[in-house]
Amino acid sequence: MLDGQSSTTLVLEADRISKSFGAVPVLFSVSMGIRAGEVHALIGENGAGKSTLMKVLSGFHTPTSGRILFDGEETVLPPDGGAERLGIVLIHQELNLAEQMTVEENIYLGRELTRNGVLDRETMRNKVRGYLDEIGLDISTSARIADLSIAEKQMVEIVKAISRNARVLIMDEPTAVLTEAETALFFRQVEKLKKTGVAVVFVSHKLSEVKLIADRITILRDGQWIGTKDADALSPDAMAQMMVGRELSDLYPPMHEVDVDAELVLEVRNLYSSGVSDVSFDLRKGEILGFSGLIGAGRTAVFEAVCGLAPIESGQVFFEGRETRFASVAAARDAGVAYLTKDRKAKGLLLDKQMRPNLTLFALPKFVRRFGIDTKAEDKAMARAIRRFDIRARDPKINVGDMSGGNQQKLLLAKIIETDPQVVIIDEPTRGIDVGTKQQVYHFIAALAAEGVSVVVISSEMPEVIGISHRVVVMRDGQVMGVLTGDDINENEIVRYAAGLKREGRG
Amino acid sequence: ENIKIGVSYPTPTHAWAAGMNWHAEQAEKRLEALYPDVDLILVNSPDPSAQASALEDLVSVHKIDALVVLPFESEPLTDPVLNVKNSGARITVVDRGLSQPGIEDIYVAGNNPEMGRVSAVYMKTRLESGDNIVILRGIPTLIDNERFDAFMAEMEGSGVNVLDHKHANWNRDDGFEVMQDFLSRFPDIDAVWAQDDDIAIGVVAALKQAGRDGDGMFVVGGAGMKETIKSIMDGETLVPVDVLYPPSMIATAMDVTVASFKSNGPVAGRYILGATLITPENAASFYFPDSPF
Amino acid sequence: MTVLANSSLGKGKRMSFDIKTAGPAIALILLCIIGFLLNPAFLSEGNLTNLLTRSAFIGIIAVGATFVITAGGIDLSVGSMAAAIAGVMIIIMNSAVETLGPGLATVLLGCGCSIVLGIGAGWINGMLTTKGKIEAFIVTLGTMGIYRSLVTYFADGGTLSLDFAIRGTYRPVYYGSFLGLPIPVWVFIVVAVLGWFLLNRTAFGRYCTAIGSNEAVAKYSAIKVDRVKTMTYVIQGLCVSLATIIYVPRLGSASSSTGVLWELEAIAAVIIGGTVLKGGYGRIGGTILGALILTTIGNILNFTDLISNYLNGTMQGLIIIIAVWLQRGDWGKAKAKTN
Amino acid sequence: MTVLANSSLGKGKRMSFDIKTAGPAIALILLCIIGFLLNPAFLSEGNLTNLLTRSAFIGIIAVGATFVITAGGIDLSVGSMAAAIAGVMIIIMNSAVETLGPGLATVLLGCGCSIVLGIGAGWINGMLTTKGKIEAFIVTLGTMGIYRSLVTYFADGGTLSLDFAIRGTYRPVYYGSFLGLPIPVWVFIVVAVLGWFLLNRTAFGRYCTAIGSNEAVAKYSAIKVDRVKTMTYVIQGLCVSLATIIYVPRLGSASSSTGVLWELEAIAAVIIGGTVLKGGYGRIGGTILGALILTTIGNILNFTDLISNYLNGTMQGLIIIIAVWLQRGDWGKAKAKTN
Ligand SMILES: Nc1ncnc2c1ncn2[C@@H]1O[C@H](COP(=O)(O)OP(=O)(O)OP(=O)(O)O)[C@@H](O)[C@H]1O
Ligand SMILES: Nc1ncnc2c1ncn2[C@@H]1O[C@H](COP(=O)(O)OP(=O)(O)OP(=O)(O)O)[C@@H](O)[C@H]1O
Ligand SMILES: [Mg+2]
Ligand SMILES: [Mg+2]
Repeated sequence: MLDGQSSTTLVLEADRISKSFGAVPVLFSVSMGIRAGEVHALIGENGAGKSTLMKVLSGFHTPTSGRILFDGEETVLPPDGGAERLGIVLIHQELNLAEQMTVEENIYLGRELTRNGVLDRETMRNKVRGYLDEIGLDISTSARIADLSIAEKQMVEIVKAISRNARVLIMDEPTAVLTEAETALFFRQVEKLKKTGVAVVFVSHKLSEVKLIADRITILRDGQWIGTKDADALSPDAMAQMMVGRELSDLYPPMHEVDVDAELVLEVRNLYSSGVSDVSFDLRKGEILGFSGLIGAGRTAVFEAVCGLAPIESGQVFFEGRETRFASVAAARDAGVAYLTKDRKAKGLLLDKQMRPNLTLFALPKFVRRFGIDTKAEDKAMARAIRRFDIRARDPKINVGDMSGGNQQKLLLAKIIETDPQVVIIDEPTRGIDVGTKQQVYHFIAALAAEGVSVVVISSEMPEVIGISHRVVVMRDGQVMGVLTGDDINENEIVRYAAGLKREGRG
Repeated sequence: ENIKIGVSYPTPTHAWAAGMNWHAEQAEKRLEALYPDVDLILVNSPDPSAQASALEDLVSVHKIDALVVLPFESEPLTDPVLNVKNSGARITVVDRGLSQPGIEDIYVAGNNPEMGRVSAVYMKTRLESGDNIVILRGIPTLIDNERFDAFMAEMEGSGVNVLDHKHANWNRDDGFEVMQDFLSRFPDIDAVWAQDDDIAIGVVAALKQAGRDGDGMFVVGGAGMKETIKSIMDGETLVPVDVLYPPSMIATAMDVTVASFKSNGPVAGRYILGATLITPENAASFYFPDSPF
Repeated sequence: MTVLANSSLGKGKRMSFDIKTAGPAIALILLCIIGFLLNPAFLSEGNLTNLLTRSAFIGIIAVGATFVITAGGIDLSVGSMAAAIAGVMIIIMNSAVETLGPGLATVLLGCGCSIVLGIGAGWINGMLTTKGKIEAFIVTLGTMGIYRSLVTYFADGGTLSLDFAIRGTYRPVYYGSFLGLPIPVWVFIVVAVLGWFLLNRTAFGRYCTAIGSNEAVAKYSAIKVDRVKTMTYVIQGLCVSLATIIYVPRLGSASSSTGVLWELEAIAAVIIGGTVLKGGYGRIGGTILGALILTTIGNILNFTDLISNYLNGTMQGLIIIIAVWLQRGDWGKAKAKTN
Repeated sequence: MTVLANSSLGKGKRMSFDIKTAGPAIALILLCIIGFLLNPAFLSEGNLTNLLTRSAFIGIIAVGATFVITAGGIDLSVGSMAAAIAGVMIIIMNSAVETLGPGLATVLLGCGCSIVLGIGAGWINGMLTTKGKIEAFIVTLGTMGIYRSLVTYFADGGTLSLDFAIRGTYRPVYYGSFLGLPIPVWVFIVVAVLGWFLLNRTAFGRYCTAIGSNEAVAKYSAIKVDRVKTMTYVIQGLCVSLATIIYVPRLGSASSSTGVLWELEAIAAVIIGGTVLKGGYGRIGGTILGALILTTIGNILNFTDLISNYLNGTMQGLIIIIAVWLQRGDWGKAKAKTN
């Protein structure tokens, strides 16, 4: 049934798996076979059921019906990560690290090396050091997870998975938060594993990556199996089409030129803050300003300082012509400046709450009528947001933590936009979003700008910055390396600035 | 027609109160066997407000004809007892008087100031001017203040130095630790007023540990714990005497209250029990081996 | 095992929702039935009134504690705070009687002071935890010791008692009734309704929940985290002062034993009612039921001499555990969520 | 305002690490200096020995509490558990003296029973929280009431006293010394070292931290969460039973007032030592210092009559808050992390 593959080469196989949460069906009789030594990509829209299928295949969820075959034999996988002992390892889409513990402790959690019952810390440290070096991650083995950036955390997750000597390594959007350079390093590891006969399953919305690394591709749509194809037989466009089920028009919207005389909404002069030194730039009304750079370049830090989330050491911020320093996020919000975090799990959404309270949390004062919260207005806002951002939750009363990653991201966008900001800073706007929705988000950003809202887009995805920005600021080591306009906005230029090969003269 | 008598007192959390509880239970058995038409209801409460609640429940649920109450504290229970009286019940107050006179029909009590005074009088017979003593007090309460103030008043002008006084909360552990610290702090202590037999046990342990239990050193406790009385009978010199504060007073109060229904003479009035100094000579008559205290 | 847990969870979602709402209510009804069987007088009007009135103290304090706990904090100082406020109120009223006389003015002065003190004490707890960045447990353990020893000091180890002349004026605040319900019950009802509204229908309530659920998300959502957290302690202080205002006329006195262990009772009421101790999920209705359950247990134990008095604590402990166990299906869920 | 908090945080990263390690130690040294200034006898050998011996009870219990709290739990029952175990031990030894005589056998029997009871009681707390899915606060509040009332019941409200004949055999366990240090101090040292080793050098310790840090992560790492959590309560129970074994020979008695408030002291020692109340971060060394700090505060207050007796609680409260405030830089960080 799986394109006629003989099942003897299959390590792990899903056979007509269905899964429902309560009364809500999520997977409908999905089959998928994974061979030793292949990279098998799984793609589909947000909420298609990719993560759910991966969790079923690694024992974290039990299927409602259907069989799982391991080495050709029907198997009930042990729960809660117990399948690791069989050699099936999953990197969850949600980061799965204990924040207060160190890198070393996390990587060996649950399978510590001991000698006579005593932790063999020396060996563990050395091994972890080796893994980190191999993947090119420059962090201490005794760094606390809480002190790492998300990208570093993701790399630690990857190291953790790779170090487990898996036979089947399942990774749910491992590259969503990585830069291209980091992704390349990561892919080198994947190739190595593949050579040793490890079966790698890989979920991603970055179709070019899928094209690059995958041997075979399985496509899911709305919980249904659409097809499994050889990667050679599919172009990224064809993948997108199979995922979405329709023809996709241009990914990026047509560029609306900004009026050169448009007023300056935000001016930042010689800003110093932790991780930021001497940053200046300005933002016009209706402009989309891209911020590019490598991870840790200080882009986030700039805007956390501007929005009152981190202290400003020195420098000036002018908002609508007046010098301002937002003392709190609330002050920034009230003035019309909103910041959307890139860390949606830890800083963006209340995972144990439903969608509605999450949506209105940031803009809550707007919903207060005579001391109380106007729940009718909240309901309306919810309905509007679901329409506008195409948020798909099959059960509207679901906790946000149980929603698919992409739909969480859409909800987060909707939450920030709910305040009707004049300036909106979107940190990694399309992290974990499928192509179809990406297109919607880009069009949405363009529409915001056309309405006169100024948008800052911080993104590590170069095509995205190039595709939608009027101008691009490139940062490195907390400093602005250059500002690109017009035809200069291309990958080559950005990389040269970001890598420190080129720097604009000061003036 | 049954006579219902509520008996309310604090939950025993130390040995003296346990002794009282034992005497109350003995009296209940004895009186209920003697008078089939008398029903005694014993209730104990862990704090003043719970006791106030218990009094409300005795009235609203059990519809008592009389109340024997040992108030947790005087002030807070004055109003609640007054409410019981207003329901028509006779009131017997034990040990701690109410803060408003005239509520109780019968009053049965030990004598706290007298306890302090008797202890001081004994101290003076054993000590000379210039000798040093330390005092371990109880839980900061009115009772403790009364005992302490009377003791200090009696010691006035004797020339005996009171080095310091700390609260040991009528508790053996606190008695032990406070005494340990007194011993580290003061090289010369001639006697200890521990005020209470429980504290005294801790004090004695600390003295023995430090090896400072000789040289005529002595400890005076109080209340009349059976072990203490036994050791006085046996001629122990470290704790040579005890000052009585009898836990059986609750039984006396129950007897008198029942008598007020059964007797043909008037029984209302005040019954104040003495603070007898227990010495090897008279100890035997205060020794109840079956009581928990 | 998780397999089972998960599937039962999925299936039971609707059902467990009902159990969650009904859990404490069922426990309370069971207790009432037991009480009635032990002694029919349990359901007499007099006893029910006593029960409600008694619940008022812990209930009012527990409403405040619901806010603190929902926002991820804890306040161990409430019992001592009540004692200290009661003490100061009495001192102030006693000394005011000379100038203002034993009338309403003095009582109002006392109540005013109580409210100011309660708010102030709550504010101090709040500032020490938020600006001082000291764990709430330690801050309030410290202030618990401080208030407790202050009241002992004020009372000189004994009891502070309210002037008898004022008692006449003040008495009705505890002993009076209105439309057949005692005044404390009315105060309780008003506090509960306001608390419910504040927690469930206002932005402030949302903010408390958000902070308890995830402080970083709250911060990024433009919530003034420190200010809201401080406010929860202020509300707690205000509730304590209200409870004290109706407590003082009951016994007319304060001493070092006033309000001992009220903090544990209040927290227990909150948790029995279904609020999650780690924060992020609060239920005022449940708290009210929790307070009623605790009072009812004590009341029932006064109704029977089947059980040795010494074992009261055992019964109380068992009933509390069982009452919460009755809603454990919900607990499993609530806990899983907080992680 | 958030602004300020953050900057001190960012800059102080390296520095606050040092303060964190040294915080409780500095607080203890300051206390010792104050003690010496008030009265040089404070540093006498006798007093220091007393101090260490006294710290042993709370210290041993607090080592257990460090595990429970690190794994995200709490145990309020330890004080009552100690009292109940002491009571049962005494009853058993007193009745064994008839058959076994007042020798070593009887004492060993008593100690054996203590250990079995401690482990059993801990196991019950653990099972009720994990399998029963009842919040630890409620479970242990319940068992606290139960054990407290049981010991009152056994002692008939009074005091259980150890047979005088056995006391002679058993005495050295408290009063004896070895290499100049009292036996209880040795027990304390052994428990502390074992505890430190278990928490920091074994997989079990890491599991505790992981569970307290994020239960879901722990579960997904194939850690048997329920089993590890139950084990932390068992360790707590074992520590309580060891503390009881050295407590009983001190005064040879147990009553309902034995061990009152030890739970709060133990938790305070743990938190003062730098362990985070919400779990995920535990420090045995800090706990030991915390226990020493608490005991020293009480000791110093006995060494001076500068302060009214009534205000002991105020001083204690202030010192606890200040001691923790000394390491507040760290707290802010630790707290931010847990969210
Ligand atoms: N525990 C759960 N309870 C209820 N519904 C769930 C649960 N987990 C997932 N779902 C639902 O199942 C559907 C599929 O989710 P899943 O996470 O598998 O999507 P996905 O394909 O991984 O999407 P994305 O690309 O956005 O990550 C979604 O509608 C989601 O809300
Ligand atoms: N509060 C802080 N204290 C100390 N260092 C900080 C702080 N905030 C940020 N930094 C450091 O400043 C640098 C810039 O971080 P920032 O998160 O702003 O980078 P970024 O360009 O936004 O990266 P990303 O691609 O991950 O979004 C990093 O090296 C980071 O570790
Ligand atoms: Mg997914
Ligand atoms: Mg009877």
